[in-house]
Amino acid sequence: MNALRKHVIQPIIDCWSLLVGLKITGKYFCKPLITVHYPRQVIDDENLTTYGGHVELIGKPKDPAMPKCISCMMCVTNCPSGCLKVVKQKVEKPTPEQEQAWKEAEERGEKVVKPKAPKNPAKFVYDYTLCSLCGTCIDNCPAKSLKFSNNIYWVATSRKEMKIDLLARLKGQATDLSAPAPKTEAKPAAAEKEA
Amino acid sequence: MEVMAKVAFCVYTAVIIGGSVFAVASSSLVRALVGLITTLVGVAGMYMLLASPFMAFMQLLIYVGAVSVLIFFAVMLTRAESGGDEASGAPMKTYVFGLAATMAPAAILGWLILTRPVASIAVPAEVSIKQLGEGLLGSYFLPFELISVILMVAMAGAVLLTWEKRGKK
Amino acid sequence: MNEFIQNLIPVVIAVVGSMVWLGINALVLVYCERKFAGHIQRRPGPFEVGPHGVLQTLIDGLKLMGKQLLTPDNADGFLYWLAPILSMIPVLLLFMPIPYGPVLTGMQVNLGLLLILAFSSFNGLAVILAGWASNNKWGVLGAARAVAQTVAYEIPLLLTVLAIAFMTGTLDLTEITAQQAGHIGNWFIWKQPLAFIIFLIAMFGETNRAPFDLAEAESELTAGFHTEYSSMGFGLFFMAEYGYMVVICSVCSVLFLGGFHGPIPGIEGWWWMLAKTYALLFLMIWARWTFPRVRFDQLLNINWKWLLPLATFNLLATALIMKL
Amino acid sequence: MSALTLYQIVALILLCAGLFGLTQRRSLVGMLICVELMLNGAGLSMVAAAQLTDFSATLGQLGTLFVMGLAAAEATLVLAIVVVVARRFGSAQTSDITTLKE
Repeated sequence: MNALRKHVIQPIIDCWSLLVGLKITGKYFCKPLITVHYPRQVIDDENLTTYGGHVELIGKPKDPAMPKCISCMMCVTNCPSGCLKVVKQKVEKPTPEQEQAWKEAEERGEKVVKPKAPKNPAKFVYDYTLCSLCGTCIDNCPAKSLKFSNNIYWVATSRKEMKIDLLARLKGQATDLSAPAPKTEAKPAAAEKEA
Repeated sequence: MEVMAKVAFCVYTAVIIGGSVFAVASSSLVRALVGLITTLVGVAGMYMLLASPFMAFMQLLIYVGAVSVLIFFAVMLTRAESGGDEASGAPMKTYVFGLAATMAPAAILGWLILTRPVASIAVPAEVSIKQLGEGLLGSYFLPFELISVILMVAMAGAVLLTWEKRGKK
Repeated sequence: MNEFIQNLIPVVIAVVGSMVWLGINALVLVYCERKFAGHIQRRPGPFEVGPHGVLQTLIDGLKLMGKQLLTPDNADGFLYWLAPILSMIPVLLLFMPIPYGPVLTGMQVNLGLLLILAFSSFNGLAVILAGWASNNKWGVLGAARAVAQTVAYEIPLLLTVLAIAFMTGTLDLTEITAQQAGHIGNWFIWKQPLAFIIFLIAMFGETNRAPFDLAEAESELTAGFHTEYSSMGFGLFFMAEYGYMVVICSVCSVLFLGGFHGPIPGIEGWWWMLAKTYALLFLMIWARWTFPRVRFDQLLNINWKWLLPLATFNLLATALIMKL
Repeated sequence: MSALTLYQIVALILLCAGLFGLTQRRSLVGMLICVELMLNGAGLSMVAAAQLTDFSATLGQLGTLFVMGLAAAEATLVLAIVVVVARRFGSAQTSDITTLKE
């Protein structure tokens, strides 16, 4: 009985699964297309958010031109391909008058508050030619200052352009935000006219 | 029609002779096999010319579809080199003896064919498949069954010869 | 002589016609296949050349012709170039005995079915030669697979055809079509459902189509037997593959689906034949884009353990019923 | 020269080619190919003789069909033997298949 089930009934059930497979592909055949035909159509913004492009910085909510980054170097240490380069800001050299004032204060026995270096990075350079888009930097960022960009139309024509200064980019984005010009909308419209 | 038949006969003869020369003389076994297939196609054409298309199609079906593929299998299984297994020429002795062994029956049979022609008809007889089938199941029933038995035995023998227990090296 | 020429004219017309028919079919089918595959995966498929990409295959063909004919080093040049020709030429002959319409028959051959079976065995041979001659390990592996596969799948195909021949008492495709005249109930698919299914499965094996395309299996053997072929060498194999598909689907629709007879009496014509053939072709394409490729031992197991016994059983049952 | 004679001569050529090849070939598969040539000669001769004389044409065709069946059986067996020989001796050359004399 078991042999019968294994060698006769099971294959027949398996044959049925072939028909199920055909049904599934047939159903998909009838459904509308989901790929977008680029020059004539573009992806709507909602779907763009899921696109993972190169890494970019996130600005502070109050000051979009200033990254949340605290220059902790976690991203640099964790990056497997070594494509990130962060330079911390240095403490400003105190002027002689200030030094004088601190000394006097110390002599008086007061506590001196020396100015610390600002936390945000002086330089944040990202080499896209090396990046494998693994997202480790994003996961490890304690300040949640990194994310994948979602501009699918980004192109570069030389290796030099692939080395992106993320700080400058963030600044540019901030100014774009203040003066909104929907670039992505204009481009396809022009393409449509051409086609 | 007569002329066309003669032309066709000449073409088929050329195909057969070319193919058999290729099959006998080429150093690579796969090429020899292609020569054999050419010959088979030529013989099938001859069958067509003899008004027996059934034989022609069976020739193609059995020889091209099965036998030559089997021979190819044998070539592959024996790991024949594509450069040719028979690249080095045979010694002179073999060549002479072979020629002698070929010429003797050729001379006798040729002499017989040329000097004792059988009374023949010009137009080949037509045999329908129905007649063939009746022949197979009527007067020639025994050989028909024997052929099936032989095929069966050959198949069993082939399986038995190459049988190896699983897991045994 | 005059009479001979008069006899020759229809044959020449049929040969030229089948060449044209083969070319058109290859173009249309490649386009359909790519579109079909695209839509199953919910993408548009070829779209750029011509409206909805209809000219894509034409352009691809031109591109193929413009490419260089390469012969690999140490390949057997003669066999290497013989193989694609050998796979192409029989296809033209195969279209001859198929009745596409009441008048649209290339040549009414008494043994039409046998002719098709005999000449389609050249395809397997061409595949084997191609794989062997290209002096490439993928090619040889593809050839070795093709050897076992073509020998195996021809047997159930022959046995199912034989069952139909038992019922009709003829091997003439025109006669077989005539016996299915009238309404849809006379089609042999109702009398021979098992044979139809076996034929359908063996069809994939015979034409080397996915899920049984083990001879070219691109994920394991790059392209199997035609790895080394460039330009029209590859093009001929491609055309021949689609040619054999069309032939075998036509034969299937003649044997089981009533040929050029419509489902209701009175309407018959080449369009029915065309519709049935293309329905079967679409089934083949559909199956290709649905099922994963089987493993080689599975392929042979399906044939020797299922198709062959079932076909034999079907043949015996047919003989028994015909006698009773 | 009658048509039958011509066919017989072609069949004789096939036979001779096969025979000569059989003596020259030094691999088993090559010999098998030559045997097939000879069998084809025999088949052609039989069909021609049956079709072009007053004798029973059916018998000739059936005989050739039997020869074809035998050829298929023979090819299967030879294939099996060649495989066994190749496995045991490591080659399918006739010169290698010797166990009695060195």
